[in-house]
Amino acid sequence: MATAVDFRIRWGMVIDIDKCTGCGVCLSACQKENNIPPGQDPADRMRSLNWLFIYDLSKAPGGQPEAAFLPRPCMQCGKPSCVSVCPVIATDKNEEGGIVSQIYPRCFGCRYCMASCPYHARVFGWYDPKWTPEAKELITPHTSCRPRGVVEKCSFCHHRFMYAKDKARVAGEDPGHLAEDAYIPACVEACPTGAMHFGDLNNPEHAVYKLKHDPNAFRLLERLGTDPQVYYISTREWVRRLGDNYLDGEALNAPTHRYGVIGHGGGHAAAGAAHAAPAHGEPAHGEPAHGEASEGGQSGHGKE
Amino acid sequence: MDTALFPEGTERCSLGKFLAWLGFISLGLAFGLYAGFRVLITDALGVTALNNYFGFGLWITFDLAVIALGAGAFFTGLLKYILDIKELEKIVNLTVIVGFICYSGAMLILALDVGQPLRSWFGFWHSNVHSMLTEVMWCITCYLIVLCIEFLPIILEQKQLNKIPFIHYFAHNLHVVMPLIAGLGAFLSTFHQGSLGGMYGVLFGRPYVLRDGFFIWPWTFFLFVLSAVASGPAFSVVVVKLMEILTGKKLVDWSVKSLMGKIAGTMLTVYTFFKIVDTYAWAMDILPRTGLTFDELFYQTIYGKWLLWTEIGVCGVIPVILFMTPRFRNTPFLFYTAALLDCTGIVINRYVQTVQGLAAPVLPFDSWFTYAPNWAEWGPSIGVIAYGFLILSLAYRYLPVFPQEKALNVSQAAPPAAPLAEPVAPEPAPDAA
Amino acid sequence: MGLDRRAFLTFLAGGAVGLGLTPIPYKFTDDLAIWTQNWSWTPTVPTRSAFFSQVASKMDPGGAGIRVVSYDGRPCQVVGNPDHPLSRGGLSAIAANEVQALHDPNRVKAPLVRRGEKLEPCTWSEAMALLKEKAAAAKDSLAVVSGDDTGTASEVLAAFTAKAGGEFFMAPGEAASAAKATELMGVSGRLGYDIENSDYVLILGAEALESWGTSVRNAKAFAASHPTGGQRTAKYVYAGPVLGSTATVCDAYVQARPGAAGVLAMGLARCLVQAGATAPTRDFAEFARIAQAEFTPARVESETGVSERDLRAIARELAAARRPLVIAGSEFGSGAGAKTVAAGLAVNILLGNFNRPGGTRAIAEAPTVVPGAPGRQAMYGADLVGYLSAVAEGRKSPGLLMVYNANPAYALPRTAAMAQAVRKAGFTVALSAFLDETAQLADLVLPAATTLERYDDVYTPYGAGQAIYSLNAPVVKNPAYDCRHAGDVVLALADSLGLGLGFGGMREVVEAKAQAMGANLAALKKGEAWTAPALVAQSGVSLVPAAADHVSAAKDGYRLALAPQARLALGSATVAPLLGMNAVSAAELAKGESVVQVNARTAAANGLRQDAEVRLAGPEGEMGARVRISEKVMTGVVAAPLGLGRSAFGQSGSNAHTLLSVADEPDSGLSVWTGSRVNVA
Amino acid sequence: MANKSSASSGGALPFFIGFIAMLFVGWWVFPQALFSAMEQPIRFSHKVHAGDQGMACEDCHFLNEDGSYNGIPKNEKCAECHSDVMGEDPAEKAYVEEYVNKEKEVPWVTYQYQPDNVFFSHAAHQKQECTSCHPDMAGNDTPPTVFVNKLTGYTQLDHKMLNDTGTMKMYRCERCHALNGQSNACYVCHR
Repeated sequence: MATAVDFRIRWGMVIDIDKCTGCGVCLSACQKENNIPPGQDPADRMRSLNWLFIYDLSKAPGGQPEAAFLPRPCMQCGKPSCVSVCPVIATDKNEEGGIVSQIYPRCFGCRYCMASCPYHARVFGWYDPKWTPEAKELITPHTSCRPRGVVEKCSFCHHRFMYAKDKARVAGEDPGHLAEDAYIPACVEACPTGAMHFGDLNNPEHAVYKLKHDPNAFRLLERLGTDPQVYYISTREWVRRLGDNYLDGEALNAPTHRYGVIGHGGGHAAAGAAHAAPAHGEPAHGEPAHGEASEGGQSGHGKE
Repeated sequence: MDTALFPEGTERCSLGKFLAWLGFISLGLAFGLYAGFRVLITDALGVTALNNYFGFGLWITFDLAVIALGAGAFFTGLLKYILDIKELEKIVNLTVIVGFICYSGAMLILALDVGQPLRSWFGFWHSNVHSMLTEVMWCITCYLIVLCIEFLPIILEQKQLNKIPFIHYFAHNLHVVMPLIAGLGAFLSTFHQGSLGGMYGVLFGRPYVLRDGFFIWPWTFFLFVLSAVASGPAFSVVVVKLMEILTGKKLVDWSVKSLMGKIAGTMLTVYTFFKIVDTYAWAMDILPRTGLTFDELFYQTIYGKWLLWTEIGVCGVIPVILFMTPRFRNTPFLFYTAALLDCTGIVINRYVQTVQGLAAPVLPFDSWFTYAPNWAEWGPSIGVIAYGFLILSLAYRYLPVFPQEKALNVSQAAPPAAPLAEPVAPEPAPDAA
Repeated sequence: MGLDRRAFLTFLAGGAVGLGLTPIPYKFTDDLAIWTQNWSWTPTVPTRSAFFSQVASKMDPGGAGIRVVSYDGRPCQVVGNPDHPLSRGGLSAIAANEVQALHDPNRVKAPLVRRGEKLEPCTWSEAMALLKEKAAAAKDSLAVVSGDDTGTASEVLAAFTAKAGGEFFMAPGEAASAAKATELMGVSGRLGYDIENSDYVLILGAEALESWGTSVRNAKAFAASHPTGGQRTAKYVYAGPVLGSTATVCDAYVQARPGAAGVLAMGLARCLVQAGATAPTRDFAEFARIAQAEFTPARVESETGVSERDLRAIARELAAARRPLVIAGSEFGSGAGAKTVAAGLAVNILLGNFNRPGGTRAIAEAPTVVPGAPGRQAMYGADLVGYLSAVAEGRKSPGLLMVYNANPAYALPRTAAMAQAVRKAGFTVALSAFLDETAQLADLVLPAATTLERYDDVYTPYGAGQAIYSLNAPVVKNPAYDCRHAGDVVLALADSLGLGLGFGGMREVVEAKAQAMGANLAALKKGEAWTAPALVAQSGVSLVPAAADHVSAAKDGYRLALAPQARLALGSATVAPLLGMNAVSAAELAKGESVVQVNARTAAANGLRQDAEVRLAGPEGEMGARVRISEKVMTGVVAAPLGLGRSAFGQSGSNAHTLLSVADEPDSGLSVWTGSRVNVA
Repeated sequence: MANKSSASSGGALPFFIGFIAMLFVGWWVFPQALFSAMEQPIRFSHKVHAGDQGMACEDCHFLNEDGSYNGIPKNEKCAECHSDVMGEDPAEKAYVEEYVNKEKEVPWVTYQYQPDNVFFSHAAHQKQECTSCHPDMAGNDTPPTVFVNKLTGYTQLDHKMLNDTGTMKMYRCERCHALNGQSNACYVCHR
């Protein structure tokens, strides 16, 4: 089925979870950039049209409380589970750069791709978008507006990739070799805490190339074999451990501590490790699933 | 009043009574149409209980279930025309009609389920050959056409129509080529039943439904085919029984039913065996590979283990025993119980594959969410069931569906040699059609 | 031959065959297919020719510099401005909304005058005439409120008030607290924090990376000191009741009760003094004595929940750091009184970082340009909450109450009383761009221009580390609606009353300001920020006020400490989130109800269950909410989001301000509402 | 059937009539109904500008620094010369009075309308001849009528059913890309 294509350029993101305050500016920037109409109930992630979602992680109870925010764009998987299932080739991964495309006029809304994506990166137009006269005044040129009934997802603001290539062409440069900051998605650009980094994962001159080799770098659900182009970094083991499902006793690469509880040396990472492993047993702590989706919202909990 | 239209030598209830019955049915149809209008025109899919987590819900479950249950059509056809099991001609008409209802009904539901129905033909025009869904779309559509062709002679043999020479010969010729058609149908069905299973088996992002690593991938392909042929015949028998209760007539003799039961039982035996193997392999190989444990894939009562045990045990092993033990099989109560359990099991299977598969969190920091369909989804489902009753009622009243009906319902004076009727005492009084 | 049935059928047959030879079936099918792919009712996007204009966000409390992108002449996007010292390319959730403000459905589209229960549209001339009449009648029985901490518009309003002999109030906030604190301690200039150059930042209460001060710039400083995948160059430590936005990313987190920042700072001061720290101030000895006697670790632990061990550890790390910096404030940006900031400043002085790199600074005030305008400390002199309470209770009765860029009826404690005051005042005028809770109660609503529609300026928002001045020119050719800048309205009013302030409009005012400051006007108009490193030398600083009279709003009989959570994504005291709150989380809003968080222990102790619907009751008011159990919250504390339940904006959730109770801070005369307590049942 | 119709003389005629009638409807009425003809708001003469005034195409139709294409110039550009009426051409007068003086942009009708989901990069096609996609305007004095498809909004220069003038359909883009060894990936042209 899905076969990984080798691209010379692989646009990728490295998100430093330890620097995300969950302020939500990335969401606002994304919404304007991609003409996402204001949703129904913004807290209802089950129906929201946001392309980016910020998960709210807490370490399993016990010990020094710890938390983290995990922004989740589309993973632009190297081996996407969504592409092979689309019956009409409305989504594909065939452009240099490795961004998984989503073509709205082609999509007929079967939602098979949503069922296939373990990251819940894809959202669906459940309602007719509310384009009031006021809202229309604020439509930006970058992304075509979608009707109801089609699947949407983060595109790494790939139109900015097009813009960057055009700019290079006009300047007489090679659009195939863009400078590191020539192409940056809206969310990365807006992030005030510098938690998000973007560039070509194949290009040693780009920061993300080094960052993805950081000992604390990991990807979500790697063992499913989706080969995401989004990396995360956290110095805290309990966070890294939440990046994938682990059986009892399965180990992680050793963490390097940056964090420390006041004066007591060690650091809450150490405490974290103690509490995070073993990461198994019952499903998520103190987070009963909810009758209505709307209650789901940002939730999630370290397992213990 | 419309007596002239009745099949040769049969009695039907009064037109008034029949119209009353149709009126009752149309209530269901109206509900379905209203919900359909809300979904297609005014409110979009937001009116349903579906959401970004549960992109598939009652409707997909319903489609998969009826398509599996409708498998009686192709499988019976296969056995009758290809393997030439004469007995089955006494029920094959019904299986065709049931199949037609199931598939056309599924199509209607799908038209609501997709976000942009007017673009659904892209599936044929811009097919993605890698997608299991593409195969499903092609096969189901083609097979529906086949079913229409199989349905056609039954209609053409209607007493009055059949008087027209052209139609008479045409119908006859259709019968001649029917084995070919049946073969084609069998081929198409096998494939899309399999592809439907494949749709889930290939989802490597969803450990709950993922089925890889076996010599062919995904092996849900075979499980779905088997479960379909195991439940299809059983369902046909259930439908016959239901019609017999409603009409107060004997429509198919016991030996045929019993034979169908035997066929279903055999298939169910094979299926249940593989399903158990499958579950074991899933829990012991696939889950550990994805870092999950068996326990983590179940949640509280709504997605609890009891579903699995019911599916495999109560609705798998038990009907197998009931079907395969002649003494039980020839006890009508146990026989029908087995048939019902068989069908229920398949419905549960399609439900958990669809809904629980999506409910199970894959991201470690995500949590379980639950889904309950709302009126907007029940409406069309009920509407399609009503539509099924409508077709069956009309077919029963005006078409020669049951070749045995005349023989089975002669005055009890001269009991036939072989025990045609079920070895049970009085049938309930006629009530509806 | 007549058209018999067969003939007709053959006619149709012919037509059918002919149809097959026409383009109709093929072309029509093709076009239908295209039609279904480009629904005509889906809006189309503008062309890509982008035009950038640079302004400083007036809605963002931190005055972040932004670039407004216009397409086809329509401003419809905001991006960061890498050259602006207060944003460095970053955005805040509010700054990102500046363009949305232009076309927000809640904007006041024309002047509104109250006729009976309803507000009805009228013309500007009618409105101005009415305003003049009321102002003339009110004479000195005039009260003016401004919520603009950074703009010269406040200077204009203050000058007018002074000339008319009325009372002027700045809306409460960290800037007000700081102004009062510096006044008490005899510090001249406004307080700034050189976060960029600090190597150890201790944050007490204040959500420094989310909603406190120059939040975007603070975040950028944090980002610079915490290179991803590299070694951090500064340690950030947060002490507060909730593991919130700031605490989550800080290098260390210490649980401390709500509103305890001041006492905690004094506890640290005591440790530092014991460790030999001194300060070159006349009353150091007295300060040391009070600290020694009153802020014992025992008291600190009982009032803040911070153990002596942690307290001493922090003090050690502070003393050991090369350029330590302490930031103390309210967890939600208001109500801390003067003592919290003062105590924080005292610790900084003990650390010897005052007016040093990486430390706290005294930044020169901008020269006043409007004749008769009071100085900054005078502007911040009076306490709004106290005054409005008096109005509500009938002890005071202004003939005319003017409110600009503030929303007392929503964003202040004793909310019900504040709303009551707005109603009771002889005649209330709201100078507001949006029909907010206060405007809805006003007798006259004058549509104010939004950032992109007016001349305005931003001078050194509270928290900035240096003097920074930005000047905004209108970005849009014509305002979206018939609105005017409040400053222009007041200037016109002053003229009409013969109290001329000597300026024809805000444009002249801000240009005069720029000149007075010696800034390059041309550069300013391009949107470049003017900065000055100069610091104000101090003499006669006194520490004692920082030690004396720490009060809390806590009232007896209420079990849980309330920790309101301020996130810019949910708006500020003056701005409602305009993009449909797309960044609200399920930890704040669920099923249309506010979510309050408690940890498992608190929940058990108070019999609260996950998702249970509860009522929070404070001395001043109640609100309903859903319970969320989270270990992010300190034991004995309930965290509630601010910014929800803006009835005027039709938002769901409840307004947590209603839960806040008030205490008086003796020597500052400010009202304090941090540390409020509630019961949850 | 065949032998029947030939048997009755009346058979062939109605068939023929129906046949002809439908051909007429299909080839004459249908195109009229499907398209609405639109004229440019101002009679802009490329002949005058490019020919008589010797202006180069690039003077007005150029690529911006940011890589975007400026397309049809705005008043800002035109007013460089036409700040007020220069000649005695009524069209120019109308333009200056209606648009320049009123600071209103001219609502030109595009001959090459493309739907929003298409991202066409002129920068990437610099080496191509403009006329391989656009009608050759250089010589024309009166801008041609635009025919807008009422159903799709697509534009073209004539009533033709197979449109090779205005809005370009995807197969044409793809064909050219294929012939020139360019990628046909979705995100090369869609957004």
